[in-house]
Amino acid sequence: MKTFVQIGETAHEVEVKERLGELQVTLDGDPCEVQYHEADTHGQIILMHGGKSYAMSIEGTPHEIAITVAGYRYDCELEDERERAANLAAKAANKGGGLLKAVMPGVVVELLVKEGEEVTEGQPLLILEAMKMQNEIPASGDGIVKTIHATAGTAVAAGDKLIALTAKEG
Amino acid sequence: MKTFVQIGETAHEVEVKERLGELQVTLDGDPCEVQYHEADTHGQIILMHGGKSYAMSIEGTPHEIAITVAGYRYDCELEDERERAANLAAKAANKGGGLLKAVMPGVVVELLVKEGEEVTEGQPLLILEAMKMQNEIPASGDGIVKTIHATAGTAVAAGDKLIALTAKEG
Amino acid sequence: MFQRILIANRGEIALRVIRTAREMGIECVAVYSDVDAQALHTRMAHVAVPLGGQLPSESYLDMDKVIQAAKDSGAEAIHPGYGFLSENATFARKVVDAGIAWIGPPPKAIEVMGDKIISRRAMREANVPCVPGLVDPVEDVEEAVKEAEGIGYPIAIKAAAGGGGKGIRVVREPSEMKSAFRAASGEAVASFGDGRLYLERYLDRPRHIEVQVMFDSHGNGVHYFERECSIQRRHQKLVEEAPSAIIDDATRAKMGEVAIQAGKAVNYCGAGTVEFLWSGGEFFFLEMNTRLQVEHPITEMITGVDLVREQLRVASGEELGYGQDALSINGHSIEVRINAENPFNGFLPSTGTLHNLRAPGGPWVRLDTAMYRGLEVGLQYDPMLGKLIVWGADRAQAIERMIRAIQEMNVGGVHTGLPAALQVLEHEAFRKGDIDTHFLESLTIQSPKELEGLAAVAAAIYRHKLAKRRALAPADAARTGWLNRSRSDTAAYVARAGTNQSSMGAY
Amino acid sequence: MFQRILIANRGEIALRVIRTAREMGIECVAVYSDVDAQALHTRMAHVAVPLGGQLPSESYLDMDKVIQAAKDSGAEAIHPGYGFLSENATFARKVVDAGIAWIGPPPKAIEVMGDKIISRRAMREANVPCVPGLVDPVEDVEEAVKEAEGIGYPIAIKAAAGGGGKGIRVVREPSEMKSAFRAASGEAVASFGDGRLYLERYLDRPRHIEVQVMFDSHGNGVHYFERECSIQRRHQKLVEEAPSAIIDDATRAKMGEVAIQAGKAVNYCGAGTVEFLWSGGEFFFLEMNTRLQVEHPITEMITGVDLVREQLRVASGEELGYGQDALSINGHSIEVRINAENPFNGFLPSTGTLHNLRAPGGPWVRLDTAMYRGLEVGLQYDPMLGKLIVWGADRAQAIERMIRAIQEMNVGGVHTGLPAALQVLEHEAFRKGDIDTHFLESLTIQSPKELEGLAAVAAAIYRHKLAKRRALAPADAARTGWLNRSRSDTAAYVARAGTNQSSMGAY
Repeated sequence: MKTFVQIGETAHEVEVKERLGELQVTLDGDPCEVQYHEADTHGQIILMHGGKSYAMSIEGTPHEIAITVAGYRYDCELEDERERAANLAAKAANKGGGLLKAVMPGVVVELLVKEGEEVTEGQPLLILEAMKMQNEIPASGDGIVKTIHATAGTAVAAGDKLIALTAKEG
Repeated sequence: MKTFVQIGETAHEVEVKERLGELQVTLDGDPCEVQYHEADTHGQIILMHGGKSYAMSIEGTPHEIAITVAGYRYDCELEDERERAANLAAKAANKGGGLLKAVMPGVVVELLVKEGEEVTEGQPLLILEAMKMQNEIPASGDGIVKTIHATAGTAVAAGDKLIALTAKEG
Repeated sequence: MFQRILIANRGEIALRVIRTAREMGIECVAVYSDVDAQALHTRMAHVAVPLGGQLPSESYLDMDKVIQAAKDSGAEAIHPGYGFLSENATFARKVVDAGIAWIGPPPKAIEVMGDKIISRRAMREANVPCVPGLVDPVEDVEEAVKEAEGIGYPIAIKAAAGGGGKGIRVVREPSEMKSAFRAASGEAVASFGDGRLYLERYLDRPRHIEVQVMFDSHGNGVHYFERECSIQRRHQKLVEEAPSAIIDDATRAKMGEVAIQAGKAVNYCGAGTVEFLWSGGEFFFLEMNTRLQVEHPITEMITGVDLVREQLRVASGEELGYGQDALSINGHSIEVRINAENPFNGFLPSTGTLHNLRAPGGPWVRLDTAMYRGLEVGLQYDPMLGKLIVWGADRAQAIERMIRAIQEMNVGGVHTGLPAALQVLEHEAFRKGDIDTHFLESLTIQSPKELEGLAAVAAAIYRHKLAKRRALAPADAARTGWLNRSRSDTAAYVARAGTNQSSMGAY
Repeated sequence: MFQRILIANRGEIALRVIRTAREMGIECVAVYSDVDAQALHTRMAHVAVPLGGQLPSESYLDMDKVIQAAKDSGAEAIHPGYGFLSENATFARKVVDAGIAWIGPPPKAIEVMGDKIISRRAMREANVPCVPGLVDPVEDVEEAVKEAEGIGYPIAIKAAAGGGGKGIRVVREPSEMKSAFRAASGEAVASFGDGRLYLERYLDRPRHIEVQVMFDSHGNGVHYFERECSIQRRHQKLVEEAPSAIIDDATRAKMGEVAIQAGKAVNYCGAGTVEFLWSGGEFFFLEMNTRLQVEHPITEMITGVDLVREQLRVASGEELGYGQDALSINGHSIEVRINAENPFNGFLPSTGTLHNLRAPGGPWVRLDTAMYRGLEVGLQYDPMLGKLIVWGADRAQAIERMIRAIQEMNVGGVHTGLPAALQVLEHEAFRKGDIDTHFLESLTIQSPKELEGLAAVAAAIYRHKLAKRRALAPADAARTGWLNRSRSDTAAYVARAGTNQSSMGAY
């Protein structure tokens, strides 16, 4: 089965087959000889590759897995082929649109855009204060501000809607 | 419910009642005001008593519980009234008798007694080597050596019978 | 010495104080909010008093509750830790008025040092070098040019109504003043509706260097040399070290003397830190922190002095008992703060439940933390979960040791800033000691590419194993969160794993 | 310097070597038995090579397998740790013959120091003080009286065929010799079938004091002062400290010189320990351990020297680069060994699966261990699970810190010797430094009575809660091990909890 693993900007294609307990893995089309041992039942694993062993900590869900190795962390988003197709279709249909939600409880300090305003990817939409820090929340893609659900100075709970964008025409 | 808690040489009588989530405890007949909080699900508890708080680690079974507090360890044997009566009866019926079993794999280095020999409590019966250490295994009470199941120089597994004693007449 | 003290704090600093107090035979009273009923500081104290409440304002910041807890539990003194009420002069006064000893400086010293304007004025009077500049705004360009002569170039033009470094213009020679002044003035009006500007020396590539001091109540004071804390973002320190790689013995002695001067000027008593900005060989007073600092352990590691022990000793009226000559620097120490934050996503706070904790160990590795398996990291409190500290015979060895220690560590359940610290420690400029307070913000934090492929492989195999296990598990378990991929379906997992990041930029 | 080394060991010492090697940028090859496939040393190494087998003889003691692993993995050198093959001259020779560097002393030095008779002879020749006595047995009482004059009283009469301290008679003056000699002779015949006796000076209240030395391959050698290891039972050390409370500067310098003399006499290279027996102001050579010792960390803590780094440096041919003058003692350090053993039951080995591990932390606490949650502690290997090390500004502070650290620690699943160490540290005689090698054996280890009642209460409440949970749980779970009380029913619990003790004295 092919799995698409997105780490930061880079997409990797990994195929994992298991034959009689032996793993057969390809990474981006090339065979990748690895041994995978679970060191405990809490997500500590040992990956052997190229004559070296790598102690990794793994946590997450089938779709979002974090790997910590040698002190660094890799946040992976995973899709299989079917999921990838579905997600791509959804994305295409909704380019630049979508709903920004609060990821944690906090206070909306300032709204940086107005309804109807055109925004570009990465542009700060609002400032959310959480844990004594002010965080600028950026647009996830080019689009137009459709609805602003939040009000400056008010507290929001995790999951609350903040701003809805629609895709730009053309 | 009354619980008899044996720690080393000392027997304590503890009564634990729970009324509407409140614990009512007596220790050796006297009321003992305590609060008991589980700090995690792995046996870390906080016991509040006499205006002080005690962090304890608890592990074990209903009948054998080990408490670690302030670096010290208390091995507790617990019985309720029914169990105590049954155990006392069994003990009385079998005074000084019983079967000595190997508590861990090892090698019987030397037998220190012969069949038919009278032994007193604490007298070394045999030497068992385990983990590179020679351990003298003592008689648990006065009695007579009935059967020797072990042979010097042979390995034994945990739980193997070593020596059976019978109670002394009279 | 005290028989029993109360620690008006939580987390690793409460543990830090409890540890030394236990070693000195002093009983500790912990206070705790409802959220912290199971926290380590309540477990390690001799007495734990509930303050109730969820929010800091209902518990650790409630002065009367804290003082009442001290009275009820018979504590003779209160140690405030850092943060919360530690630099609150009103609280310090209330404590003293309640007949309880205050393990901190006199309230008046807290007050003076707590005010930017008043403290700089006091320091100038005490001949402590401050950043050259004007207290009052300048009228016009002409006045600016004239005043700039006295201050010395480069000059920073700042908006009087501004803050946070916004709208600063740097002028490197008089000829640039005119246009810069006009631009800054216009910007200030536009941004703040207030065009007033004032002038200050602009410090090129400033470094944050601070000196640890300690005074007893008998007029004696010493310093324990400096710490360099230039690795910071938004004034949040991430990596600290002692001594500083750039300070020579002469400067060190001079900074130490100045720091003691600063303390004496406000009749200081107890532990304090005098912060300086260092630039091009000069150093200037920034502020004084009138409490124990987060980064005090690196000073302990290079001097062998237990600073909490000294705090307790002088607070109980003991003399320091030694002079500056008794102190020297042995080796090098580095601290890395373990914050619940995502360094790959703008250091956004990260929440979750800690699982799979793996602590580093071995030679010269110290971990000060109140983390435990099962701890829920929320947003109520400071995101700092702990501190990793190492000592090395020299700076290079300390750096290598810290890298090794971070590589051994795992904090499952939340993101931490550790990968950012690792990137700093491995950076060539940092290794050369060539840093300033902008260094961390100039970095793009990312995990090295070399291991990315293997991480992808591991993730795919992990998913494969998960799927296999699910296939063997009862049907209802398999259905949850697996068959239909949608954000809400994975919410439960996300919460468990503590990675919020992907739903942050959600469509 | 080496690029890659193999560590022919397991457990905490393998980790110890890996940690320093990582800090030096050296890659590590771990070897492991089948039992250790998940062990920490295999996880922390860069390369892990399976040796196969369950028993030490099939794995860590199999010289050819280990050397083959080094060849296969391209390791340039082998570090043997302690135990296993570390003092095996044949192995050292095989390693060298295979063209691999040996991180240890020359095989010849191992050989000489590995033999009691040969080593003492070599030491006498090198003017190293040995316990006065005869090598050959004495013929009769008359000869004994004559020889005793030369040796000096008190005299210990020992059976030539005996060992382990059994059947020793102490003679304090000549008049006692006759009867003691006869009794000892008769006892020797009875016990060993061999009446031959030999004489040695009897050392009153001996203390075990050892000196850490290091030599490079260019003829330079230094010592890192002494460690006191008198707290031991059956020659198993439990608590070690550096420096010794009884050694003054002059004796320290003298012992150090003698230790270097001892090493030079056998052309030593690398790290070694010269063990002395100290009694009434005199010290005598006991033996030399030709490897890194378990207790080396306390020397590291007081000198700031990473001894593994020095081992690797001199093994790769580097010069030490400093002399004795560069070394000094800073503060005091104590180590406590964490053994899986039951101190309340004759220190009988304890087995089980580790759960609920709680590591101590904070200032100047070091934990060297390969323990992890889920580790099965069996009987295949040494019962030492790790070492707790503290540093303090002086001995009193180090003692208090160690007590505090032990109180913070929990090793769930097995008994450990920690309560015995605690009892030692809290003992008035130990605090005064008034100890000898019999001290530990003279103690009856027991937990303090004050907390016993509370422990009983906690146990009863825990049982109560267990019962309540069981009552709510499905019927089959409740039935297991609860309804019928018998030893076999609780076996599953016992195995899980790792407490074997009660079935030990079973009827």
